[in-house]
Amino acid sequence: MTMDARLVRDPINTSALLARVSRPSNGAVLLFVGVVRDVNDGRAVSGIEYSAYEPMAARELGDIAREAGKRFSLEDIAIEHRVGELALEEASIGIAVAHPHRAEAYEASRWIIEEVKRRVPIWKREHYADGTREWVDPTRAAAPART
Amino acid sequence: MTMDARLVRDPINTSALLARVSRPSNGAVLLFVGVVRDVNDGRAVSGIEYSAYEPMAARELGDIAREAGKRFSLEDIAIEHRVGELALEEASIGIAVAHPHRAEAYEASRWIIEEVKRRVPIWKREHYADGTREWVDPTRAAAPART
Amino acid sequence: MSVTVLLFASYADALGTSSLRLDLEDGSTVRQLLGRLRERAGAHALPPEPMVAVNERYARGELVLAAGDTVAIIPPVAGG
Amino acid sequence: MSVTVLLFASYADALGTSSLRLDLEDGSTVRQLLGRLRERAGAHALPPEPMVAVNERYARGELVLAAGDTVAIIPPVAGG
Repeated sequence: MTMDARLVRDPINTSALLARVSRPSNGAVLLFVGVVRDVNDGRAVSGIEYSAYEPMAARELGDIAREAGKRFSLEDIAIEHRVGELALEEASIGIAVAHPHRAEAYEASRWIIEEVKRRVPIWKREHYADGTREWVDPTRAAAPART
Repeated sequence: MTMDARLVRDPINTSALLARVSRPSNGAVLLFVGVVRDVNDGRAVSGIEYSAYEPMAARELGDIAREAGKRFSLEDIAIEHRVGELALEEASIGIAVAHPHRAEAYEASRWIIEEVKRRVPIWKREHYADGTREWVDPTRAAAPART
Repeated sequence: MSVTVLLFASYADALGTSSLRLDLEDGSTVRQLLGRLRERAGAHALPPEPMVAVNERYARGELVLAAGDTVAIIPPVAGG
Repeated sequence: MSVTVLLFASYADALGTSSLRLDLEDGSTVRQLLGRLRERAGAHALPPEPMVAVNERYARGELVLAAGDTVAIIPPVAGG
């Protein structure tokens, strides 16, 4: 049984995440990787910086893993969220889950990423190609006026 | 753009699958791995053998990738399905998809695995710990009388 | 006319071969081919309406076959 | 009583600090603390009801604070 959630400063090793949840009783393994995109909201992005309220963010990540475990009868979860400066195409988050059956793996993985985005105190500052930087506010980006 | 689906005899390299779909415009990458389980329907499994109607199976896999591309506006898909003899914990299928946004990645990945299970002409013979072998019939396993 | 029939997995085991030739009347359908196939030993293993592919595409029972077609009888698939 | 206030990301930028101490009357609530915080320069950047965590747990405006509590004002989160 793996119930593992942490903030990391070094690049996320997705193969290691997969290995941590693999067991012979798990027929389905699902890995979600969030990646720094080169464009957001129409602006060219050159890099990203994640900062966290670290003790609380680590605890919330752990709570999410445990809650997912209960909710989806999941025994194998490994989550890593990167903090610090990230280059384009680097992974900001890796979520590996494994379950005897695929339905639960898909539901759990999706639930986990939505919870992470909803409640883990982590903030993202985008660095733009024009040299400016800005904290990203997802509540604003979702507003129709922004389209 | 990657639209890649194939049958393979060698072990599936999940890192290579991920690399094939990664691009700086894709913020979400999802990898599904189906793994040979040690127990099925209560019987101890020691290994598995997949056989395929190979030309048709390869074409159906390609069709599924293309259809997923249209249905979910997905430009990056890599699917590998293993054939031949597999040991426990080896991957029978790897499905990597990447998309600018996660909702489409999850929906597409799930749709692809369901379509593979529904229509790709591949058969599985389980080898049991007691030395017997049996072709798996998922239509029978789903019947309530089997529980 | 002559068509090739392919059998796989449990169907190949039951009928004792993975490939055979059948001579059918011109204009025969998939369903008629299945009727002929049922005359063979071991054919009780086939369900009432097995999945069938003609020239590597899934086909319905009413499809009319042509000389040289390859007709695959597809057991329940179990990939993934 | 004295509590510690933590500010992050855009809120820290707006208020010019990531941490400060506030002296409040005993029995003050989170909402009263926010009222005091709004007296400071840059506090216009705070929304009417920002997310707040007390001692690393999300808390509502009516929560009564205790001496020594750590109150984090949480900008819209953007992890994942």
